[in-house]
Amino acid sequence: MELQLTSDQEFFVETTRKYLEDKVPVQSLREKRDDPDGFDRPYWSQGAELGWTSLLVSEDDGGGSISGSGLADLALVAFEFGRHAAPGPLIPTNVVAAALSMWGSDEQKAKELQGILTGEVVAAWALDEPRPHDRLGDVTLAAEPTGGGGFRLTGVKEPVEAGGQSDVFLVAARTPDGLTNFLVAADAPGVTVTPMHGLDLSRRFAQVALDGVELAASAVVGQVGAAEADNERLLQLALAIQAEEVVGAMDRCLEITIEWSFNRYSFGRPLASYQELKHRFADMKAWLEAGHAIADSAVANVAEQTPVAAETVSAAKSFLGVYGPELAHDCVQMHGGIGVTFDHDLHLYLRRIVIDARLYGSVADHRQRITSILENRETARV
Amino acid sequence: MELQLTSDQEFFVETTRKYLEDKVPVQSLREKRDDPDGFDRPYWSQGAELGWTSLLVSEDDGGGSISGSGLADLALVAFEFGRHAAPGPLIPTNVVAAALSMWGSDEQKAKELQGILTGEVVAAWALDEPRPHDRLGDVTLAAEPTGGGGFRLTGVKEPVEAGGQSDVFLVAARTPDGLTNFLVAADAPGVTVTPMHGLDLSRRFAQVALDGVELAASAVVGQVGAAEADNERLLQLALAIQAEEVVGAMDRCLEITIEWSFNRYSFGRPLASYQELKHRFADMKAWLEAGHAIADSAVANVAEQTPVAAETVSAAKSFLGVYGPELAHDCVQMHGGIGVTFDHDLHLYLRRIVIDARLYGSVADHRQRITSILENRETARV
Amino acid sequence: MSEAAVTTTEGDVEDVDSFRTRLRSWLADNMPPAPANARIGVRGDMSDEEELADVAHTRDLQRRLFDGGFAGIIFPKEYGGAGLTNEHQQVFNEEIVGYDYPSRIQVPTFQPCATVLLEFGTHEQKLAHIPAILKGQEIWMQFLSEPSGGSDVAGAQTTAVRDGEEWVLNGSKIWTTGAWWSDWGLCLARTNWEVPKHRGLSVFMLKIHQPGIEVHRIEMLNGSKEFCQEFITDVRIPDRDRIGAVDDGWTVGTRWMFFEKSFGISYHTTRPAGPRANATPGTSPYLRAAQRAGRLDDPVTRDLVGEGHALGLVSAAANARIGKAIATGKMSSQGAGLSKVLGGTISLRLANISWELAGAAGAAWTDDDAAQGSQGVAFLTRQA
Amino acid sequence: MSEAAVTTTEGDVEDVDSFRTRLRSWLADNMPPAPANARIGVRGDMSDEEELADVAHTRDLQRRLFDGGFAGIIFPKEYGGAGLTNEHQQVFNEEIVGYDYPSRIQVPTFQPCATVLLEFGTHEQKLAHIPAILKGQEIWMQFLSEPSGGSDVAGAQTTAVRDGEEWVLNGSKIWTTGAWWSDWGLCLARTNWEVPKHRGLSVFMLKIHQPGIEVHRIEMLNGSKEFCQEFITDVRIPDRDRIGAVDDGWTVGTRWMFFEKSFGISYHTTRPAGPRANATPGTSPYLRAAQRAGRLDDPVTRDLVGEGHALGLVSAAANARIGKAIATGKMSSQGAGLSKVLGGTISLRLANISWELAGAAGAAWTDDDAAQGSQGVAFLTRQA
Repeated sequence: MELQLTSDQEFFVETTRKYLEDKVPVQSLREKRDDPDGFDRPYWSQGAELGWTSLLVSEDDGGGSISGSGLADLALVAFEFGRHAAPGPLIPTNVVAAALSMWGSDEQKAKELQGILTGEVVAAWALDEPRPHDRLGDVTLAAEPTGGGGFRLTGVKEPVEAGGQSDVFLVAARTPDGLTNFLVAADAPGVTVTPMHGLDLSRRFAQVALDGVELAASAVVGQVGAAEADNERLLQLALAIQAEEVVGAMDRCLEITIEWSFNRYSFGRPLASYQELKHRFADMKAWLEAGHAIADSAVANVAEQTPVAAETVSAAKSFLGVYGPELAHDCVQMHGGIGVTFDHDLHLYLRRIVIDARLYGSVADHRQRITSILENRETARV
Repeated sequence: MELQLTSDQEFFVETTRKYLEDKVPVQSLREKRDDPDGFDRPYWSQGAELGWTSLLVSEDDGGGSISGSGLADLALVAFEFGRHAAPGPLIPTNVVAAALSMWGSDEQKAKELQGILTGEVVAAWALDEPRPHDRLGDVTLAAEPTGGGGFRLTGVKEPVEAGGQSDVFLVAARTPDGLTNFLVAADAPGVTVTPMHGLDLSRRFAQVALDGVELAASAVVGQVGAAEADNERLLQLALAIQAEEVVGAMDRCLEITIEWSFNRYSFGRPLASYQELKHRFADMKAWLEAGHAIADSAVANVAEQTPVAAETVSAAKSFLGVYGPELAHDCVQMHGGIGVTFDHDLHLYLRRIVIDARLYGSVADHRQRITSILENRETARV
Repeated sequence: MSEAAVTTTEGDVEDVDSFRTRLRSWLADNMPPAPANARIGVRGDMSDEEELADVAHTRDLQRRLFDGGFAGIIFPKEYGGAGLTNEHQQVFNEEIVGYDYPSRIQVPTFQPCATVLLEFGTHEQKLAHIPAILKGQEIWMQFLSEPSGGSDVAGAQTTAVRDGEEWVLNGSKIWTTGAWWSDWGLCLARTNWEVPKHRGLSVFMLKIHQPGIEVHRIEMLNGSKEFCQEFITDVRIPDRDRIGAVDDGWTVGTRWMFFEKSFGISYHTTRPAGPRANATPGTSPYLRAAQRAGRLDDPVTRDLVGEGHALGLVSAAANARIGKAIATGKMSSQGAGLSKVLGGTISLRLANISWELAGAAGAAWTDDDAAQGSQGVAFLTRQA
Repeated sequence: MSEAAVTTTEGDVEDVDSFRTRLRSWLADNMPPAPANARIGVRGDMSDEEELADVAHTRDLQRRLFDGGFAGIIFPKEYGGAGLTNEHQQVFNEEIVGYDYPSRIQVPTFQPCATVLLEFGTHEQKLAHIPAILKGQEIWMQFLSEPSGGSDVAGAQTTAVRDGEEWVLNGSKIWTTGAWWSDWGLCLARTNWEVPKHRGLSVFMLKIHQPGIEVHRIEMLNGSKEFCQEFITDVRIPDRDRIGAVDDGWTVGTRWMFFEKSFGISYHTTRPAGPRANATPGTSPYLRAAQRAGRLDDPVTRDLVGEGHALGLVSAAANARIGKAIATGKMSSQGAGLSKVLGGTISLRLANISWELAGAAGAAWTDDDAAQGSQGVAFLTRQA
């Protein structure tokens, strides 16, 4: 349930909802389980036309918002993505779009950002690295200066969402002057993209290996050495969008389950007593509303860049990382055996919720991040 | 419920049970809330006559078992102590008795150990230290050699159970040659005993500060530098006894609550539906049986000194540290408001369970200890 | 006019922005700052003298608000309120942050007692009590639970027998917080034994300190004597102190219990607004607890601190959302139950976290570690 | 004779100590060692060919035990069992540790199917099937759940209609593990629609692979096709394959479901004894998972590893205790339910721990991280 949408937002959401129902009904997701890409380009570029990739882009750069807060608008799309377990690189492409709009060069804006806006370019965010560097924010990929402002990049990024389906990557790397973001073309010499296995039926992940990839100075996004702060901003955007997606998937899980349980109940074949159903659904509704509340709060705080934005996204992440899977599992469990069959819809949402709980940091990572935020604040005061 | 007691054990338990019911009925515990000692000496020495302090002492030293396993017999006493939230230094005195019987000098056996066996001497185990050294096994109290085999002890121990009621302390201290145990008289010059506050109504804790306490070589218990291994053995004994006590308290909590709930139910004033009661009691019974099972397993493994003794006591500790308080809290909650009044009996058991969860290491300490045990075993194999 | 104001009642209602400006300056001139170490939920630690002084202070704060025209923001003007909207109360909640305010009078005096009175009282009853409540002169309690009743309040066995224009009350009520320092009770009593239990109840207003009512303070396991039991013997009250129709007390009671559940989302009460509106984020009690225990270097501890802080943010956001959803009609009034379910789950977990963070000193402690000790005691009453 | 043996049946029962000696030497000579990486509960990973080979291997292992006189330790001699006591089975459970054994035949073939047969079958029925089961020739499955039924097995809608000396069965059963490689099914069917549902049921023995029974393999969300649904159309079976009286199937069914719950504590099945009896303690899958994830330096991870190992020890100890309590009459047969409740709670927590330990690779993984990936997949079916 969305509170207080403007009529423009209502229309926007309704358009996206109908489009998703039409193009990617749940049955189609099951059919695409072995599809190497999980989505096709026309689906994505039509989505871009609906506005999916322009909401975090400034008006000057050809983007814009529906309601005044592009992130709030994007949150509505993400919620629907969750409710439909929809395919498509919603988070990574929007993160890259936001980065280019905020810090990109004119050339980057004219080329890659315009492509993202039309949907012709798919972009991925290559931030995370494989173990033992799989902790939130641990970046070791090396960018060695090659003179003339150029760099040579060597290292591995994984998991990269839509890595195998992207034209360009936003890659975080360590230069002698600090963390820096680079735009790397998927077909640049030295780039190897290897598909990974994953829990989601419709989203794909890849390992992106960079072996001495030569980049010109023009590949830098923002200032050299500025990516520590920039990526904090991007992480907050990603987490806010992800939180809304998870809440959307939880919403749909619970909706399916309530309908099914009470149907069974009225047909005299209940799996649980009425009292027990009521209690369990009350718990689940409470988790869902709390999840929606903290996700919306994350969106609002990140949009307004308030002092509590960082801790609020991490609160959302750590809450949804526990109660999202719990709610989805409870829904499955209330269905009895049928809930764990491949032909049932529930697991599509369960997968989405479970995988989202593991991207951009674990529950433990974010809880400890909150503590660091509190500690730094305390120190700053003294 | 105890499985497979011998008839001698049955008689032994029954005697202890009657004695506790007679001498320390629950009402008396409430009355002793402000008593500085929590128990009186005649109560303890009569208990010693019943065998409470002799079960971990060898026959040669004047002790002995009922069934062949003194620890198994003591476990039965501990269970009854839990069921009665009984006062008295059961764990510390038995730990010291075991230490003296295993490693004590003839002089120590003739004096302190004999006193413990008759109940005339109360002994406390001064192992733990105040923060920041309050991690399991963290000992910093210094023992400085003074020549002729003597030592000068300086440092603080807390919490020391029955520290304010004891005649003698078994103190773990660091000598240049490693961790060593000492027997220190409560009235030795330089010893300051300060009562602490605590959750339990009938047990007392104290801080024991040693300020340059001069000890002769005869005060050493066991070998100088051998206390690391010795204290592991003592810790296992303490944890096994404690686990049985917690299970006894859980047993009584649940017994009270089942009786009360079904009474209310039959009188038409239920706090919950019959179905809900059944479910909740099934959960609690399962926790109780599991707790009793792992406590008994801890007792058996520690008694036989099996290779899994260390991990089994820690498993008991970490399981009971979570499910003990959960069960007791659930029992309180099922009583409604009456369960949290001072005049009700339940909180006596709740207190015992909660405080036991915090003595001799936390749940987290013991979980991590298990991991270290597994890791060391793995390393030993390679 | 802002979009929010569209949903307010028609008439010459003050614009919320100008209300905010006026309030902000009034607060700065008239209200004391929030005490440095606000005692939250540990009133059991106070001596009786401190408790009574705090009650007097509460009455004084409430009186200041009344004199400034800021008591009962959404209460009707004719009963002494400000006659404004939920939006104004929201602004009040935001602006009061950092100031002292009469926290203990919010529940149950305003919610549910005054709200029940507003919905079911006669004009005369409201005139007699609402202004007095808003001035801090009357503190109310709920005479609802009974010793034998458990959660089944409809099974009330306290009786009210009619005698002309009076009712004679007999029985016992229990779990009234602070009845010993309060003034009036909202009392559910049985007026008819001949009908099914829900149909034989009536609601009365009852002066607490009067002959025939003996207030007994119950000692809780943590030493608090805040809860009371009242023994009511042949207490006579006039029929004009009955609320709602005779034997129709369950109609009143249902709403009463709904209001009770809604305290976290009600605009009849003042709740300083959560972190979102709070421009300077506060420190965390969990961080402080970890510092006290000297465990900030331990990742397991850091995990707990973060979890505690996160749950606080979630709880605040959820209550704000549910409150708004009910206020705008997006959610039925049943939504209040969700707030309670969630609050229960979260407060349980937070109690465990606090206890974990207290470490061994949460079981036995020296004078220096009294803060940890109080966490241990608090854990004992986790369910209360 | 040891004290334990006092509780065995009278007669010339072999002393447990001599049984142990004899067994130990026989095992060393005849049974293969336990496979290095025992596949526990991940049969979904096998190809069909591997699965069928494993079934054949199971039959072979069972046949070896039979030929050695160690199949069905507590089964009566007249039906091919060893005719010994629970104590002997306990010894068997202890001695089998370290050897391969026919694990997949224990449940549901021995428990509950063979146990139901032992309790309710006629002499002829037992003669026809128990020896075949003990020889590994018959693997049995439960035809219990139905697509519409949920947990209400008494609502069975599969019908058996009498036709002379035969019954004609129609309907559908679901959630039979591995019906595609099994031989016989114990089938609950409705024989009377005129009476309350519990009183119109009967139990039959049903050959699985015969005309009229179509076995459909259900794909689970983790890709496993282990569970089946059977469509039963006009299948005729002789009346001599009915177990228990006509319409008295609920009497059989109640025990059947009790046996099903009791698998963890039954002496009709072989379960290699837990860590207590296991002289060389094994390594922990949680430790290995933490090592794989490179997180053994992280206290939060170490906490999870310890919790996982502890819960394993608790679970083994609890099942041993409950089993013993029931066997000695200290606990009623209802105690089996406790074992199930506890197992549910613990296995849920263990699934979460495994998933936590898998880290990000539990969501998306390279070939190198397949072990973490399989933890992710396992987490999806946590409830299954």
